[in-house]
Amino acid sequence: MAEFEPRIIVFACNWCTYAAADIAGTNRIQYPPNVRIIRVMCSGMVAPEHISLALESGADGVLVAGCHPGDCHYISGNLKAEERVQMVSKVTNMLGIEEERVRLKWIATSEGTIFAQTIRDMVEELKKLGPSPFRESRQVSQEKPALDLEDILQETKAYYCLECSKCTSICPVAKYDSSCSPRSVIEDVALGLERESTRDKKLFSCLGCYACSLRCPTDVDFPAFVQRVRALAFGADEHGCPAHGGFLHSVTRLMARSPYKQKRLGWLTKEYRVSDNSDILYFVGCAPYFDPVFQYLELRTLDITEASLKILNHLGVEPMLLPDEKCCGHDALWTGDTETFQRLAEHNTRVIREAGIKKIIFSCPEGYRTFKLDYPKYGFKLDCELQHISEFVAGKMGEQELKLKEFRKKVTYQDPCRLGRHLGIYDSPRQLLQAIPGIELAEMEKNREYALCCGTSAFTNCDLYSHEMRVGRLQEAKATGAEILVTDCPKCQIHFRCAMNNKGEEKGPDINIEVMDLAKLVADALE
Amino acid sequence: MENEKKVGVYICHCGLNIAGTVDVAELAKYAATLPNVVISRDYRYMCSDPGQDLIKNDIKELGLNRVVVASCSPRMHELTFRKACQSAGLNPYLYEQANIREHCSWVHADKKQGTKKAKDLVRAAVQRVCYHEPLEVKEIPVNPNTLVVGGGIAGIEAALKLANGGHKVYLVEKEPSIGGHMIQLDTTFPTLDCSECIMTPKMSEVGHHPNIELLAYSEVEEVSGSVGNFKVKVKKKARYVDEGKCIGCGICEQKCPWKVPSEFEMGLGKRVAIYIPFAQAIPNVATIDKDHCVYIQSGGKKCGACIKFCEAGAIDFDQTDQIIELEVGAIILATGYDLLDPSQIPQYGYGRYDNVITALEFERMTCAAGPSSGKIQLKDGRVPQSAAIIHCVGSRDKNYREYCSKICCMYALKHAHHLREKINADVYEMYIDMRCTGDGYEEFYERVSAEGVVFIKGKVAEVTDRAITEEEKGKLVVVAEDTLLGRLVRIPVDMVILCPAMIPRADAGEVARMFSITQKATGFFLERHAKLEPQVSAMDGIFLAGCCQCPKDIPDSVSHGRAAAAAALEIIDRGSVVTEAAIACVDKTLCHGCGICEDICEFRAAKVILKGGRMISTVNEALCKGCGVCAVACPSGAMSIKHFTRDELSTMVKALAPVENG
Amino acid sequence: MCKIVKKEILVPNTIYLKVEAAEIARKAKPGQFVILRVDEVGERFPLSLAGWDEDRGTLEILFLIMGKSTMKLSALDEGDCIRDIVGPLGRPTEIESYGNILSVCSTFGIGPMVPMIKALKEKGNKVVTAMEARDKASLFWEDRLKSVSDETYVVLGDGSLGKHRRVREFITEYLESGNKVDRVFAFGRIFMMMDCCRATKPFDIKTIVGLTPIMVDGTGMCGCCRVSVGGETKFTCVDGPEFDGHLVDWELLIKRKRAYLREEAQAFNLWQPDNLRRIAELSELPERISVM
Amino acid sequence: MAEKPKLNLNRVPIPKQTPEVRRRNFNEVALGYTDEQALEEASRCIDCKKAGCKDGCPVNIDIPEFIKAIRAGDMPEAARILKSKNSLPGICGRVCPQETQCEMTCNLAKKGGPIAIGRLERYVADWERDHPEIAEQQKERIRFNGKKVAVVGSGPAGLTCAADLAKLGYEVIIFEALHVAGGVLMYGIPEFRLPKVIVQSEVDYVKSLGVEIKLNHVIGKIATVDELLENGFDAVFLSPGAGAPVFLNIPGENLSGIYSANEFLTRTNLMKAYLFPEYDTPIQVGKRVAVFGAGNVAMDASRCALRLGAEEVYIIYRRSKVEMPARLEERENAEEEGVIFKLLTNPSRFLGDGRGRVRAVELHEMELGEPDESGRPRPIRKPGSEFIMEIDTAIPALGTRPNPIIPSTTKGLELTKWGTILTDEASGRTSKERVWCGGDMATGAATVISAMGAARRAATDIDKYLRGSTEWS
Repeated sequence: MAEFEPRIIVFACNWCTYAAADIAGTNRIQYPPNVRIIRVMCSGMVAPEHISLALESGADGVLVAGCHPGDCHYISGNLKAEERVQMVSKVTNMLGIEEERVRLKWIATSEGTIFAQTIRDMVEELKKLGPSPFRESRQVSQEKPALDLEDILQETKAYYCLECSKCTSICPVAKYDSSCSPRSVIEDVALGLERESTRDKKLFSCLGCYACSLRCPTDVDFPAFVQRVRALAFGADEHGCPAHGGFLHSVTRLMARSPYKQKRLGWLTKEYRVSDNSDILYFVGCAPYFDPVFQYLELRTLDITEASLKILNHLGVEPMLLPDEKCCGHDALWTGDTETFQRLAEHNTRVIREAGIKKIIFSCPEGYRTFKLDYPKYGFKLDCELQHISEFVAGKMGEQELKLKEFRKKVTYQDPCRLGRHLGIYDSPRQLLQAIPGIELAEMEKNREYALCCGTSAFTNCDLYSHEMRVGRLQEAKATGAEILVTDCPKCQIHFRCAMNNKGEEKGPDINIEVMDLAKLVADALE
Repeated sequence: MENEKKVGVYICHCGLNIAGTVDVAELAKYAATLPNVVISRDYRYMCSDPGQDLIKNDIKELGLNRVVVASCSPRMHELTFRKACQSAGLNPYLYEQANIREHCSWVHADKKQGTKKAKDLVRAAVQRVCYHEPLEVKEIPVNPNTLVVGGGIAGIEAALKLANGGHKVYLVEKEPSIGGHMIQLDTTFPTLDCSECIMTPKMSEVGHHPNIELLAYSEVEEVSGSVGNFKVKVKKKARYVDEGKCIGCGICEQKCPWKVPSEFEMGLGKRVAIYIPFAQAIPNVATIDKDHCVYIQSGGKKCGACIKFCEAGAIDFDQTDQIIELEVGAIILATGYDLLDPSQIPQYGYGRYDNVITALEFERMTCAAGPSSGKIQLKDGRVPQSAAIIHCVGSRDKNYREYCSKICCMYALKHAHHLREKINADVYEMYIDMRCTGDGYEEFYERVSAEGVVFIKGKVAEVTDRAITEEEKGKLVVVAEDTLLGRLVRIPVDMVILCPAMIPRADAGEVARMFSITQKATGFFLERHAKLEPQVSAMDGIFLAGCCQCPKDIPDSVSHGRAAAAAALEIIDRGSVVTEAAIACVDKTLCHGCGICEDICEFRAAKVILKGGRMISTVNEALCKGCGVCAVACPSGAMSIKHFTRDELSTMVKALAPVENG
Repeated sequence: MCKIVKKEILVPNTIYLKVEAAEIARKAKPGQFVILRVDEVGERFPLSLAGWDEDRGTLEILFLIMGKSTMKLSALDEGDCIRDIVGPLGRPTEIESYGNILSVCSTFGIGPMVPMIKALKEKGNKVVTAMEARDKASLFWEDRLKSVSDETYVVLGDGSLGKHRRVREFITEYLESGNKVDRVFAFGRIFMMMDCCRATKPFDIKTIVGLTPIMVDGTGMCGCCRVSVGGETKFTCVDGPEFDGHLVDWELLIKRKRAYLREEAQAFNLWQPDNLRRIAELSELPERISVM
Repeated sequence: MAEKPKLNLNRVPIPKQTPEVRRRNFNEVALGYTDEQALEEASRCIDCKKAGCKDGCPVNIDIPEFIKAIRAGDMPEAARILKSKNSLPGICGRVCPQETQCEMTCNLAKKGGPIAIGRLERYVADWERDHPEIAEQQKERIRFNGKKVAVVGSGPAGLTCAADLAKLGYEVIIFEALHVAGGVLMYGIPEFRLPKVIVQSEVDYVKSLGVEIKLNHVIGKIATVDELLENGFDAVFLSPGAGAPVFLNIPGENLSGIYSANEFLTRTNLMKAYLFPEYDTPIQVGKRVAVFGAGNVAMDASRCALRLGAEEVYIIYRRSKVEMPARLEERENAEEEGVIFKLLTNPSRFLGDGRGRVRAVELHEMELGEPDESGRPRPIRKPGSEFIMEIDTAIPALGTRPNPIIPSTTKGLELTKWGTILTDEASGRTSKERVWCGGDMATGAATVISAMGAARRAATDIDKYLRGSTEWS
């Protein structure tokens, strides 16, 4: 058997490292042929998703190389690159990927020998590590998904669309983007404009918020329709406009295919009591992965996780945490990446079954929804009771007293689509809120099943309109006079914070309001 | 179909340079099998004329709309092949080069491996070239006028070079006269020429030059626009003297009763409230210092002597500050430096002891035209018997400035020479290292050493008047460690001359902001490249001259000034500036106007503006360099870099990362 | 002013009305429609005639609640009056002796189909009817169609009745199994008619479809209802509403029908809050959250 | 006797809303004379012996007399004189092209300052509307003569004919296809040019003469002309208007956002789309609107588009300014309001946005050649002059064709080659016995007052025929 030859992707800055590689060539300095250089104008041009994509595509190692600090042709692009590689490394390390596989190095033009040596060293080290497991598990399936448009029309009842546009009248996206209409999407598919339909960026604008189903007279399951058509689009390599460059989606795909043991519980301290024998699982979700990515928003979604654990501990529950649970697959499913979704679902159901879990508690509505509705639909059955943390706590409140401090604040509550319209849970979060003495709950104009989505879903097509939607919702929240906007979806929080981070709002309406997760609010109030 | 991609692939043998390690025939055959490739050829030297003709003919005859050449580094021949494409009517940006020489044939010996890698590189290039979009290089006409800010030697040189080249120059000087620090100097090292003698002809040339519009006693208030087309607002401060009428006769100075310390004389002499700063001032007109003019301060009730005696009738108390708007194509900043105030370093006693003075004060003292008519004297009028010159006052000092101020060693030697020559005083040079690196500098050091100056290598710990020996009584004692001898020395002297650090102008930060340029950690203005482009700021069209970039001696300042002028001439004479084609652009439907791009852009090219009722990012095409830092930071993907879009880079990654079949 | 004498909610979202309009009833023919205006500020919109009674001077219409206007209409009760009804408009169906007829209908297309089948039968045609519904709950007038047709087939989308889920599957199989059909009439939702045409096309059977574009005056004056049939522009109100389905440019029809999406949504939203409860009752919105 | 007034050639200007204000509202542009202004204008009349004005009026109003009455301050009398010949003075005062009729033949016109007869007519009509009690007093008692006449269409011709016949004692029933009476006065002419309350008050006047108007009756559908004649009507007067739109017949014309002028004006005026969503009928007007054609309808459409929020409205016309058929005043009003005229330009195709909406139009330049059969120079396409103009709404306003519903359902009605009903100009008789025709259906698209003139002549002839004074030869 031939010796393993690692493949290395080098992102080389045009002015230093690429030139250094040229010098290595001019001087005939030999190095192993394992490297493939991609020329970029500046290392600051290398996005996190390019690095993760290289890993996903089977590269054994990635090197981002640029000018020495102070030498950047663009003043500080190399320093930006450094920050980004550090961020990616945090994530890949959490995924369990060896840190040798993602590197950053400054190589100046004259340093042809250093370039060659760097490559030699890297090849040696990677040889020791062995091939990247993503070489094998790389997604190569180009085969068309089994469902075709006609089936989708029938399955989701979209065929029975009456073209009445009631969906459009309630669709929050259509409200802000007048060129958007669920009905039109269906019509284009029905007309057989397959190519246009799957390429239509509007297809990726749907939030899957299920507002349309409130009004649809023929029960068309539009979000499901969109989900399926997106799967077709995904097969045709159409992804809409993924936010954050698609890095989060890429990480999900890596996670789905990864045989590595994750290092995802690094945040867990002794403060929180967990048990390996419990038959109650607390599903941590993506929070550990979100935090490095959303650092720029000064946001820590792990606060939610910790708060939930604190509440559970307070109620005498010491849940099990699975060190190797994976993403629920929600975003993969909703962006059409069915394969990734199925891999994740298979993994999660297997490890949960093996752990003998009887009950799973979620603090993320997306995970809850996906486990509850999508897993069974795709044939991943779990014999567990599933509960949102608010349901669990509300259920306990009858038997057990929650000792809560007074918290004299006026708050309003954002119903996350996944928890509200998808699962019909409106009461338990409110019960929980009102259990805190002193809390005054002021409802927004649109609440419960009519609640407005936070504006973005599955980190795709985060555009001008989704921003306006967020602004609109925040204004509604402000209009209640509340000091805090409470939600129980980490993504709602991310999206709201992002909207408030906008410089653009300086001249716009005042939308600044404290956004807080329900669990955090309750945990803080615990005595 | 308009959108159909037709790619031509050309494999260069580069003699045996490539063909020796890469099987070019097989590579060409392989390339022909790739999607969208309509023709694939190999040729001995693609960069030769016949090689280029292959491409041109195929574009015309086969209707190619994309071209890939696999040859040497694009840093070598990208431009060659782009031009070839262009001459055949294809947009030059629809071209991609695969580097199979420097990155393949030259660094790998195994032909099989080399061929395999070359295939990958060609495949990636073919896939990527399909994503290329035609780009246009925009030419923006350049306003041929230049603004020079600062009328010291660097600014004067720059202005003169440009003006002599036949271009209009606006020279803005904040003081009433140009001349800067150099006109304050007595002599210049190492030649000991008289500074005034070499400076005044230049100043006068500026004053009379038909192409130079001198705006003295003026300050830049606002700068907008970009290279080729800056708009500058200059505030011309009220002199209360009509520059057109004043003949510089100086009668007003004689009649004005209100005396204040002269800035030009470093406070060693006095001037009156209406003054011409020094005899050779350009423009040679009086200026009224409104803070000290009693007429102004009393609201016109008192004094008014100057009005009475001015025969030219030039006094005009109704003058107000004027804003002058200029349009220029290039800007040269020659704002100079300040000296560190040595009173910040209390142990040296400046400000406490009368006879601790700065080197610049000493310059005025030795100058024949100075307040003491060139007499070196102590405060009480005595002639000093001995003097210590302390180097590195605040320079090379972690507590103050880490850098070396470059010129102090040399002027300290000059001062030592004058002390020896004029009054035969004992001179002690207290230095850390002697740095005499210029032309004739070391020789000057030798000469001064030979004149009996005592050199003590050691950093001065303290200057004190507390005598511990009789000998020290009535003297200033310089306490230092002589590091060569390794012992503490106490040197009693009559006079201590401090060589303070050269520091950025107090308003350097403000100026940097106004001109959208950057400062270094030291506070001096940042050049684009320390070695290759020391006269160019990060902002296109704004150049640096003289000590605003870093400490310099006169010859360096002069060269720097001329270099800046040459850089400005390059733009002016070309008549237009070409914008980068591969720059950032904003997808309007995706942009939220979050402003992350604006914060991250070093070139201030991205800006969030209010447009159609919403905040949206825009890219100033003249400023953007296409580095892509903003595109990566953009959360929604609204920002992208042409020619290096996410799709293009992802395509490359997807083409190169997988190892196909082992 | 035309008085509503009978109102029935056939299935959720589908309303049947009988109104007094003696003059129209006297002249109405199969395939024709009327234009209504519900109130003083209402828009003019067409509805097919589902029947008429010359003696009693009444018209029958059935309609789906689609947008604001139909919702307003659905809010009227027996005894209330519709502001304006004008008709009968459009060319009547060409009723001739064709032989074997396959009539295909769904939802609001069931209405005009009933008088048409009757007329076709009177001319001696054999009429086989296929009706399509999403599920059992949205099935209506099965009996009526049965009573006028020679044979009636019901195709249910949930597959609960027979093996077919779409009428297209039924037609294909019906034709493939050798049944002779001389002409097909298809009335109903656009998707259904398109589907139907796709099914009959390979067999080259002339398929007449009833189009329902947006109209204003209904008398050929404004040209709003123009459709493209066989490459020619036609006005549905005077040249139609029935055309050869194989020649209809469906894409244009659909795209023209959604010209006022934004306005429809706006009007609906403005009108809807006050009437939300009532509409919910009328269309019996099921408790159906998130079942997919 | 008062001193003979000096010749005053300065017409009293009519107060108007300023262009900046009116281009964004649907209120009437011209505000009408005040009492003083009317008196002043009326006083300019030199009361000449040979009153040319009277001859210029298609309905022969006794113009000198009604002006004299205004001067005398006897408004009821002025109103009576007007109404005796013209049942729709409020309308005619606003929309008649007086400059080519009565005012052209006014003797002062030769000197350049004809009496503003139209404005005075409008003034009197408005006065009367404000004083309904006067009309009540003046109402003539009509004795029915037992004969029944059907009038098809309630536009200016139909209303005039009905009123004239009713005054003569006939039982008249008007059949109107739309849900309001008034025809083009309601659906075509915009509110800001002719307020709908004025139309309705004049319709009410006609009704007050005993005329019955049956709305929502499409003749040819609900009943044919033959059925009318069979079912008790002694005569039928056809005035259904010329209602079918003419399109450009160029590719892309069926894209959404392209309205016939008829549809555009109907939605706006009849259905009050400018009050959407208060009124249910929507209309979509983009930022850039192109109106094709340069007649009065094109002016109305372009000005409506401005009022509906368009930022730029273009009139695209293939000939030059001289050949434009629109009334001068309307053209000026449009120009004042900011409509941009793109002359010597013609479209060749519309381009869509891929989602079925119009995105742009391809235009080409024209030059004028030899005169064609209409006497106007023939526009010729300049080769290679194509260019694309971005638009989001297009309105072809190229006139109308006769609506075929009546001809196709009536036996024995002869048509002209243009599809209009062959009609004797003097009597209004058609080729079918007991059937008269007038207005656009007889002449092709023309003015309100010419239709009224034809209707008046037909009414006279109907009366003559039904009284048996003439035969149907």
